[in-house]
Amino acid sequence: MPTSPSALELLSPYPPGWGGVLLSGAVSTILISLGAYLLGILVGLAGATGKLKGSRPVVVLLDFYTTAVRAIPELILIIGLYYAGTDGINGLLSALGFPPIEINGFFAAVVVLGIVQGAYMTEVLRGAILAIPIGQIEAASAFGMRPSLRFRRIVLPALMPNALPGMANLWMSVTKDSALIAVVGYQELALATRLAAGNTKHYFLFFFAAAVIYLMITLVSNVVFGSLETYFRRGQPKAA
Amino acid sequence: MDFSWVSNYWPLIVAGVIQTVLLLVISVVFGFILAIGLALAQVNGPSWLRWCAKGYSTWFRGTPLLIQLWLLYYGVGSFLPMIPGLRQSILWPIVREGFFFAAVSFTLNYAAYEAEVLRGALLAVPKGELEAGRAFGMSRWTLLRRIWLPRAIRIALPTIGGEVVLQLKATPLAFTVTVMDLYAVAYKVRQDTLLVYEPLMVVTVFYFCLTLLITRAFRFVEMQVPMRR
Amino acid sequence: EVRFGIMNEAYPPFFTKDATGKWVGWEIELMEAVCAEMKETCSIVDMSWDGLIPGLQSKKFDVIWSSMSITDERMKTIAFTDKYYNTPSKLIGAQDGKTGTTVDDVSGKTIGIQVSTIQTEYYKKYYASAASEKTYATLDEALQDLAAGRVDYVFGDSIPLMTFLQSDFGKDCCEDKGNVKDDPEVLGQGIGGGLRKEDTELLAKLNAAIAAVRASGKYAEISKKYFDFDPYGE
Amino acid sequence: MMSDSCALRVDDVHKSYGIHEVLKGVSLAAKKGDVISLIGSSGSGKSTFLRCINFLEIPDRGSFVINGEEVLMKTGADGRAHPASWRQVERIRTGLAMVFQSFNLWAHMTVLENVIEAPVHVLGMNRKEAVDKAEALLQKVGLYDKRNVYPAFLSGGQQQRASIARALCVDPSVMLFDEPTSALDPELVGEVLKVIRDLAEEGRTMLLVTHEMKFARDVSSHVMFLHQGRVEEEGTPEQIFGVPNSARCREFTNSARH
Amino acid sequence: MMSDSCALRVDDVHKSYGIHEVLKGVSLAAKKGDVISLIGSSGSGKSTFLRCINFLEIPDRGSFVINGEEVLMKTGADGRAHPASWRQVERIRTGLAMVFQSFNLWAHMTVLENVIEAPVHVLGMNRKEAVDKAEALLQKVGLYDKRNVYPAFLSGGQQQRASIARALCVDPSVMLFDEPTSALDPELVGEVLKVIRDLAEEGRTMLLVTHEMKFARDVSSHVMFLHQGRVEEEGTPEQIFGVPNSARCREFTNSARH
Ligand SMILES: Nc1ncnc2c1ncn2[C@@H]1O[C@H](COP(=O)(O)OP(=O)(O)OP(=O)(O)O)[C@@H](O)[C@H]1O
Ligand SMILES: Nc1ncnc2c1ncn2[C@@H]1O[C@H](COP(=O)(O)OP(=O)(O)OP(=O)(O)O)[C@@H](O)[C@H]1O
Ligand SMILES: [Mg+2]
Ligand SMILES: [Mg+2]
Repeated sequence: MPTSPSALELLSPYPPGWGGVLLSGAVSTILISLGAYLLGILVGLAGATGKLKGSRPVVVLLDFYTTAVRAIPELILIIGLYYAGTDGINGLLSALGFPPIEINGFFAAVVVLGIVQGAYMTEVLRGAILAIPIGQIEAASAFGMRPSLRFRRIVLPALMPNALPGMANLWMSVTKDSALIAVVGYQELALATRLAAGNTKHYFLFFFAAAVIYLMITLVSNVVFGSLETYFRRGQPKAA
Repeated sequence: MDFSWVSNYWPLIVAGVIQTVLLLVISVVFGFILAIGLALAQVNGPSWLRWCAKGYSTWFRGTPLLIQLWLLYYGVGSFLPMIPGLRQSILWPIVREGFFFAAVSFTLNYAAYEAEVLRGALLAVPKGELEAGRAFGMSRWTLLRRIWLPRAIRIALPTIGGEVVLQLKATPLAFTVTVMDLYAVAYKVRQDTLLVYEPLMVVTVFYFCLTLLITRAFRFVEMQVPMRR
Repeated sequence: EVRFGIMNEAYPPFFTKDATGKWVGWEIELMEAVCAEMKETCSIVDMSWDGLIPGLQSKKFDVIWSSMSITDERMKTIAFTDKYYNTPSKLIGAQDGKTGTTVDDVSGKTIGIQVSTIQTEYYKKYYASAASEKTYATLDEALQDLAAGRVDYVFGDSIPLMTFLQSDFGKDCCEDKGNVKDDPEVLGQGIGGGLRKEDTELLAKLNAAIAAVRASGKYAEISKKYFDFDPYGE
Repeated sequence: MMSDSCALRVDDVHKSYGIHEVLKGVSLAAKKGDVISLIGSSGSGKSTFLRCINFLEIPDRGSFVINGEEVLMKTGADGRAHPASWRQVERIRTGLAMVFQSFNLWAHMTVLENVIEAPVHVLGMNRKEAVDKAEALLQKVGLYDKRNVYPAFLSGGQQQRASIARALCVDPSVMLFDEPTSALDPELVGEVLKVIRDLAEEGRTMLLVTHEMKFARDVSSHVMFLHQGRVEEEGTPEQIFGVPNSARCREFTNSARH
Repeated sequence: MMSDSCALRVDDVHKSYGIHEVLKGVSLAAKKGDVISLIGSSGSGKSTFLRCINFLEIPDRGSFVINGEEVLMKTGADGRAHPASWRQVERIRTGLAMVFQSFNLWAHMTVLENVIEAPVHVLGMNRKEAVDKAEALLQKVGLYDKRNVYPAFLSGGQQQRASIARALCVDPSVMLFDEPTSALDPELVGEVLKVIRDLAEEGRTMLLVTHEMKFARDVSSHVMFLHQGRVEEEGTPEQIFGVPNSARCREFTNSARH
């Protein structure tokens, strides 16, 4: 047995230290999370609007979407899209005489996590819109605002304070959920940590290091969400 | 598609469903109670309490649940036998098990997320309605119980529903501390047979039913107070 | 070209990725030797365990080369090459000076086992009547629980268990209780490469190459770097 | 189709909430420069009627001509009418302005921002110009020094004045006032009276719900008394407050005098 | 310390928001059965004064005797006064009731639930009894048929009436009314007038903010005119509305008559 390397050596950013691996894993985590989160917001906005304003079939469809997508384990969605989905698309393409395409793991992860995020986001935003005093929206309509303008100028600023806590929660969980995409061979922070720990058997050190990195991400997110909330709560009197 | 394995594994599946539901119910119920305290501390507490609650929420939302579970199970868990008398007490068979640690750590984690949602909702209750309560001489507790919380929870219902479903999806982590929940059973089947989709599909059916139950329940509560839209 | 699917976790000394992102280990070297024998270019595709079977089936790679045990149950789903290693199974436990792996030795004790390994079957056949079982997702978790005193024994493959016993962590808490009595019926099939059932041609080529590597002494040469015994088993 | 002088013509408006029929066929016609007051007891459907005119409530039945333009209606599958084109409704609304009974100021904007919102973002007015105009209006309603305050920090009367300024700033040709003086002191009521008279002289049409009979009498060219979802009586202020025909109306207007 | 007949005595109340001093030393004394009207222009601090009396706003300075009980105050580190014991404040509040300018009905309860809430959950009244009492009150304000409706579906005047019923149901000995008739039609104003008179006869004390001078004159035993945070003039209704001393007060009351 060689003498055990020190913690500092193990965490050095240069091989054989594992610091670089962890950091690049963290970058992947952030990128995938960001992509999925933004996609989730878009899907969520559409979903919430549809649920509140849509016709009966639209509402039923969206209900099914939010129930089903949240119920199905992400793993099955991601495997389904990446493997079965690619097979299907390529089957179709070859039938039409096109060359097969390769779905990028990153892309697949972002799309799947984004769709899942969208289902949760739909409910968060629906609740936030319902919490807006109806009169404020009516006033906007009464002045002849088109729905898009009304949304941008009145509904969005008014829903944000109500939605931000839930949205912050979703961001926190997507940064952890992105660990799932190891299944398509993408090495994000959680996998990088397991690899480093399994390789060196210094479980505690690396899990601790990962916790610190996740915490850093969270602290930065806290600042961002905190200042967003302060900004959007302008004009509200202090709670009791 | 090959479902012949179901005949061999169904007792395990049933046991798994029970474990999953138990974990969910325990963590949601106790987590919610804890969350109320945490949210109030942040909205209304003295500044030291506010910072404690903020720190709690940062730690429990900021680190992966898996790591929290490990710290509890291997960290705190290895100190438990040193508590005098605990080993002999009737609690020991419960406290020793992975299930106990999973339930505790899920509860703590769920509380952090839920507290954040509740904090926002408490702030969203129109100030005038709280003032009305105070003006009638309601004590803090009565105001909270009768006006503030019921109003806040109604505002947050859709988001809370989402958090409960998220909590359902977090239960598989219990397997890392040897709790054979529904997902772990599926994992075992996959390992045994190398069938990928079939066991996951069975899990999905159960998760779907549970999710449907959760969303329906929340929808029902939401419908109790009609809204002008 | 033959693409090998490897699980993207660390399983030293068989396979692991080092900090530069390079795959290393006994199984990797064996794979290279087999490739050389087949005169094929080889590449590695890494996947999480959950992705291995779907990856194989959707042709993201051709062979699972990831210390996968051969069982009859699994053979219903995929095809296996001949075994390329088979190490004995053993019990380890807390340091109490008592050794032995008979039913009497484990009577009334709790044994930690990784989920659906061949040891599970062995346990069922020999120990289930006297001992109780705890199932773990990974061997590492079982080992940590052994150190924490939550289980009395861990039952698993001898190589990772020996690695554990030699580590700082394992040295202090635990000791070897001995290899279990062999039973080829449940333990004997060993580790093989997994293939799609229809790839019979590749299967034949791989089997020939494995045999050739073993015959040529290359197998022993690689093994010497990692082990002080022959991992091929009986 | 409509004579130019007819700014507003509403026919046979019906509106129910569930089984509760609030409006049972209310009609109204107003020329440019008319000030029509709607009076009636609480819950008689005054606000609902006003809200039907700019389609905040969708009437079950009725026809609407606003600013000489007929609102196209179609009948839905459920037998109820809907505007055929929301685009048209939105366009028509830009020529209407409303002062809400509960003010409905936008909570995330200061008073000034509230007032310039519609001119800038709906009418596309230049921002600087809008600010000048808004400040002049706020001056007029005595709220200039509160222009940078958020609505939550205003007194009731101040909120109501902000809401009036907001409505005036879009230069609407038809104005819908829902109890615009309910929270104002007598001096300010006098001010608002003056403002409304000026607007009428400029040829704007006003529809006014009010509970202050003196105010209604002073300001309006025409008064309508709503009772249980119907127009029980209408006419000039002199007639309604002097010699109403209907017993119910007489009772109502008398009680103000008691 | 206080004679029993002194239901309410407030001395030298000061209140600032930031640098904006809203109340600059307002005092008031009321005997049992007094009806005191507060009049004054919008933004003069009437609501703030009312809210200081039940400590919804914490006054910067001032002393309060309510129902013969002195509210203990202590001065905080920032030089501002605070009630020494919130317990005491809560107890005193149970003898007060308030009708808010913006009603503030609890949105998650029906009208009936709103009305019985405080009797049942603060005063510990038997639920059945509270329902009976509430129904009688709702009958009186003409809201009986809306008792199971949520506030969002009520008209402005209906909300105001619900809010009045809610305040009456706790049998308060001192009532604070913030413009309780602003959304009511003249007939209902007459009803409220009657209710207030009855209450006064029962020996309850009432503090009433209003913009309706006729109402103030008819109902009150004493009128206070607030101007820029000070009591500019006070006296009997006859004096204030007949021969006020201060020019400002004359101007104000005159404008109501014009
Ligand atoms: N929470 C607050 N923060 C800052 N300023 C406030 C706040 N509440 C009220 N004010 C200001 O204090 C002044 C008095 O307000 P108040 O509500 O007491 O007026 P009021 O006499 O009731 O007027 P009205 O008749 O319009 O209701 C106003 O200028 C108002 O803008
Ligand atoms: N969204 C709604 N759903 C159901 N009923 C409603 C709704 N809005 C109003 N109503 C009912 O319709 C009737 C008329 O309401 P409306 O607001 O038009 O009265 P109003 O004449 O303006 O009264 P007020 O003078 O009190 O403001 C009332 O009985 C009210 O309860
Ligand atoms: Mg109305
Ligand atoms: Mg006021």
